Amino acid sequence: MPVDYTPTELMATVASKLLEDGKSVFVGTGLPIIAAMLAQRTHAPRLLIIFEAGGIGPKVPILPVSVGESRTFHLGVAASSMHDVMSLSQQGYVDYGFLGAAMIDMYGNINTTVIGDHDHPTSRLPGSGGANDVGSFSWHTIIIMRQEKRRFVKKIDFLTTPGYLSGPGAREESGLAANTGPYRIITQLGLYGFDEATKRVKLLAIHPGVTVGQIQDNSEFEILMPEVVGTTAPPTVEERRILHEIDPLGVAIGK
Amino acid sequence: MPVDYTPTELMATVASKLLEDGKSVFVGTGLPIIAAMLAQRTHAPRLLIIFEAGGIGPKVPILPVSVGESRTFHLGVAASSMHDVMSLSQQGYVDYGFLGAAMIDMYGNINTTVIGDHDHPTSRLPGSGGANDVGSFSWHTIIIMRQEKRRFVKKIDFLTTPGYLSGPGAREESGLAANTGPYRIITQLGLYGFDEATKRVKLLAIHPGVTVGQIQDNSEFEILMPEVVGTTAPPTVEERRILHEIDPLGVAIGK
Amino acid sequence: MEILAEGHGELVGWHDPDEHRAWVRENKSRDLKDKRMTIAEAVAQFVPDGAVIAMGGFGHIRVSMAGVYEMIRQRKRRLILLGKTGVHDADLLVGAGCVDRMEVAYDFGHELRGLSPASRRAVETGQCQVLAEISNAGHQWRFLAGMMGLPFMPARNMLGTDTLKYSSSKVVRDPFSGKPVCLIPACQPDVVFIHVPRCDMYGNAQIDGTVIEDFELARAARRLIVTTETIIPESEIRRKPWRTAIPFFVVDAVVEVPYGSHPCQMPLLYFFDEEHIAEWLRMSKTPEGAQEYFDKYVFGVEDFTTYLELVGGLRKLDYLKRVEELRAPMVAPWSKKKE
Amino acid sequence: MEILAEGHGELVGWHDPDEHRAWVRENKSRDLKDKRMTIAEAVAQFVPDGAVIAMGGFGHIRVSMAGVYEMIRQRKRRLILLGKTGVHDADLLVGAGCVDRMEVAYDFGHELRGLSPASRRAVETGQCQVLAEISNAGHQWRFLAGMMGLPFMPARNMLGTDTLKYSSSKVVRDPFSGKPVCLIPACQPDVVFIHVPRCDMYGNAQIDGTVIEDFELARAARRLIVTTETIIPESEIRRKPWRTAIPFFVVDAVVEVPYGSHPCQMPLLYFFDEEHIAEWLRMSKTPEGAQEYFDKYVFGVEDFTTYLELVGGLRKLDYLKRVEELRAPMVAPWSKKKE
Repeated sequence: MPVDYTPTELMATVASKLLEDGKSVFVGTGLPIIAAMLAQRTHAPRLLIIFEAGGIGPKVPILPVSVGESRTFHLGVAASSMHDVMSLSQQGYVDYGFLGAAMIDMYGNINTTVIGDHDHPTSRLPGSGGANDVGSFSWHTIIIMRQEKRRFVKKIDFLTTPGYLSGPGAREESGLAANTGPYRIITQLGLYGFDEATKRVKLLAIHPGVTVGQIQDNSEFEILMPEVVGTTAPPTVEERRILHEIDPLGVAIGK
Repeated sequence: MPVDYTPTELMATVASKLLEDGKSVFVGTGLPIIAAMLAQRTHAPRLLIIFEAGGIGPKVPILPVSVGESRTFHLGVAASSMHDVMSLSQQGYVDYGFLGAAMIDMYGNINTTVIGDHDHPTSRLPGSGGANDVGSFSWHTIIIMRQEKRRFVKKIDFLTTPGYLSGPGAREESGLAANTGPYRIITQLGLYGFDEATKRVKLLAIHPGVTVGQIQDNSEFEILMPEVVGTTAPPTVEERRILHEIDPLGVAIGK
Repeated sequence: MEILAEGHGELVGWHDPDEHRAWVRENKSRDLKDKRMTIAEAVAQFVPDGAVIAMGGFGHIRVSMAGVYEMIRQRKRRLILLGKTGVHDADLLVGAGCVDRMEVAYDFGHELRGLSPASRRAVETGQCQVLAEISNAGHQWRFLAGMMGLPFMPARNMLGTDTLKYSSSKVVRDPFSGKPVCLIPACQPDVVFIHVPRCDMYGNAQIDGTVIEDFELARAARRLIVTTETIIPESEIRRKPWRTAIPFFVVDAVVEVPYGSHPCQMPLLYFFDEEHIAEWLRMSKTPEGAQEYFDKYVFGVEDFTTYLELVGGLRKLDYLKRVEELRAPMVAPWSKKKE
Repeated sequence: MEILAEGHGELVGWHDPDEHRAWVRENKSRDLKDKRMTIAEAVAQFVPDGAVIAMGGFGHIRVSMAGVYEMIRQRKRRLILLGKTGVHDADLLVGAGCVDRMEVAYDFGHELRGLSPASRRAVETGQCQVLAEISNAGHQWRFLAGMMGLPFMPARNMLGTDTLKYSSSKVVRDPFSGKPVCLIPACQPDVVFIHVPRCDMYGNAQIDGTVIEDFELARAARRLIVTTETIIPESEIRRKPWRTAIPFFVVDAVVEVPYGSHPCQMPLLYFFDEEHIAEWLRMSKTPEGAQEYFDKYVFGVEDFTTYLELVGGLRKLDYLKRVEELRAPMVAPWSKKKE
């Protein structure tokens, strides 16, 4: 019998599976932390979760409202400072960085600052926060976002957080750390990676029930296609149970 | 009846009197810390004592063996880190820095690194330690040392800690903080300051029983003379009692 | 020094290191003095209109809301806010018209709760201007350089992005590695508020949980107002000096305000008052609603105790304690039904 | 980038930031693993001949003497020591011939006790070479830059002096203030030893009293061996995570060695064994005496417990505890009669 699940739940479980046990992940609010918590409660119990305000290795009891609140250092191995965790990130201690995004381009560059002109914005967004730092310092950046044509765009209004910038070699040329960059994008439609040679967004797998046509229809830029398109695994009953245990109010995962 | 005292005791009391209540002092081992402790127990109870290893505002119970040992944060307001206290010093929080020296020149430049050639030393000394930092960051540097012709020299073998370097304006030109520099030198013969115009060592006062002739005889460089030469006050009975309470074994103050 | 790239954002809160040293020498007392005063006195004495301000904590965690309310009450104007993870604090200060210019790392949002109507509106209508963009680590390291009395801190973030272009940072070639490196200018804010669980009357303060950016921010501040849940004897501080996060000589005012972070979280003591925050988020959807909120909760109360009574008094505070201790479930009245 | 001045000291322990990041990625495990081992195993596994090493603590305070003795016992050679306030630790390592090159902030001295015959002799006879000079803050900030993964840390010390000329720092013009500023190169030592009062089996460590340089040094270390007075349960660490000075993932080995800092001080636990230090200072006045010391106290004992018995056993350790707690007077057998 097929499990009944929502696209948000699927995004969380797909994201969760990208995280390896015994590695470190730097997480933001909402789905990123939910995915990390799910990983810890399933296949990656020793996943090291790091929060920007200084929470390191906590046993997060419930979805935190903020990446700086007390749940982020609950039974942690350290409750330190932003300087500490950002320094360690800059030094190369962070395997996975987990970000949300309002807009993205084909090189994985992210906008979370502004829609429209910076000084006279149509819509003002929160800005970089820790995103630029996470996107600069993590070995692998994973982006979770809603996919729409106005979000997967040819040119983002503001380059808040570096993807591969203008293409191969551009990160290193600008002074960013070598061998870092976006690794995966997870949307409600599919899972994406980046083409090794061109550093452009490339489909890896579609979610159950989604067509390859929908993938391209919901992007302004051309999405590279693999020879074989995989299909992601739907959430299991157990995974769904854990997701709602993590977020009992359904604030981020839905009711 | 004249009080019986040693030159070391006199150096300690003269040094102590330079420290103002409610100001901060960064101290080294030996006579500097003894002078600061004496000040706290006499005219400057709220003198803020700072140690390079992170001890801030302690009630030092007894002469510490090291500027990093537990007596340096005993009942302190903070037991922090070298980064913290050096940063605060660099930011301008330290009124007085207290140093010893093996050799000094007429601009108050100090050598504590090496006698002879650096790579083939006649005598290897400990090096800068925190001295270069204290001499760079403190508003006023006070130096306590033994005065001899081979210590008050025309050219020091190694410029470990900056005095006024080559003269007026040289500190600022080199990038050192403005309006800082050596303030006083205390030896077993007298108390010295620095001439405003030339930044050269200038006698302020001689110790009881010392002649002006002895001052110059024990210096290779010319010591500037004031119009009026003062005389320092000898230690009182009470001061001597406190000095030996601070250093009951007489390790630094003598028996 | 060859500049490879340079942001054109306004350089806010930067001081020549020598000018700043002279200011510290003249204005920061190293004397152990009783600094207790009321929040009204502290704000009146240390927050001039036009000041560059920063709030300790993390936007809605361990924030000096007592300080925020008082700045609103005293109708402070033309403040420049360093929006280093500004959340509820920034939203109120912008929404009340106290702040009209900002350097933005994270603002206009309430994290999990979504965006912040009042401060977004202020920026979108031009009432509040964004002078510069920066990242969270960038802000943190501005304060690190500030605390160290340096002109700048090198970093490997912001490179290659518009965040850099709209910042006040410069990119140069590192003479050691030969690679481009970002130089983030130091920042020594005119006024900083930090809320702590406990300190003594001189300002020696302890913090439980993450210190976030407050170790550096406290030391970089030109004026530092510490609000505290409780004042403890100096002897308590001196018994465990390694617990001191902020030493007295960087502190200018000590204000005892129990629950002074409400409706924000005080780690280990009380949780967010989500009902109250939801009320603000709902009311602040219009300028009139925001004004109504300030009339009721700021101008309409005489002091912080009256405010606490108004928001639910002891019963509410006891509930928030239980939520913080995971003994009662949180609520999320601001939560949209999803899917 | 125009270089205004430049030290010609050897650049020790510096790594290109990208090369270092790759090393960290490959070699520093983020996995929570039991890292307990003996000091013999830790030294054999992590200290190759020729390594750049640094000792935590402060030369004779909270020093991993267990680590020092073991390096001597295993006859490590050609080590480069970062002499960041090197005192008893440095004197023994140089005196035993393990270290033959140093970067010197403070060394060759025993603070209040006077100069250190063994290591001075090694430098004056050319057996040990000083590769570079630096100041204490300079060393500290090398580790700060190292911890931050940066190529350098700006600073306003060393300028204008021979300390700079013999250092590996460079002076450039700050593009913000237009003034010269010193750039101190980062340092990530190959091996660091830090002694702590307590940690868990993964390496999560607490420190009482001043942390000195160890917060930064622990994080900058390529390999970090933590020796500890006692191993505590992980749950103790997690109960007060804000007390963790060193998190597990920067730690490579955990070695439980009660009294592991003897004859140096362990703040709040035991005082310097001044009799023992005096014995070393006396014996080490000649190379033969130093050798005799090592034969007796290092090569002549089978482990640290045997060593503790030899230096006075429980009676001595109890006495040192009482001196530390100010309940018994210290002695100073090394003190010269003055005047």
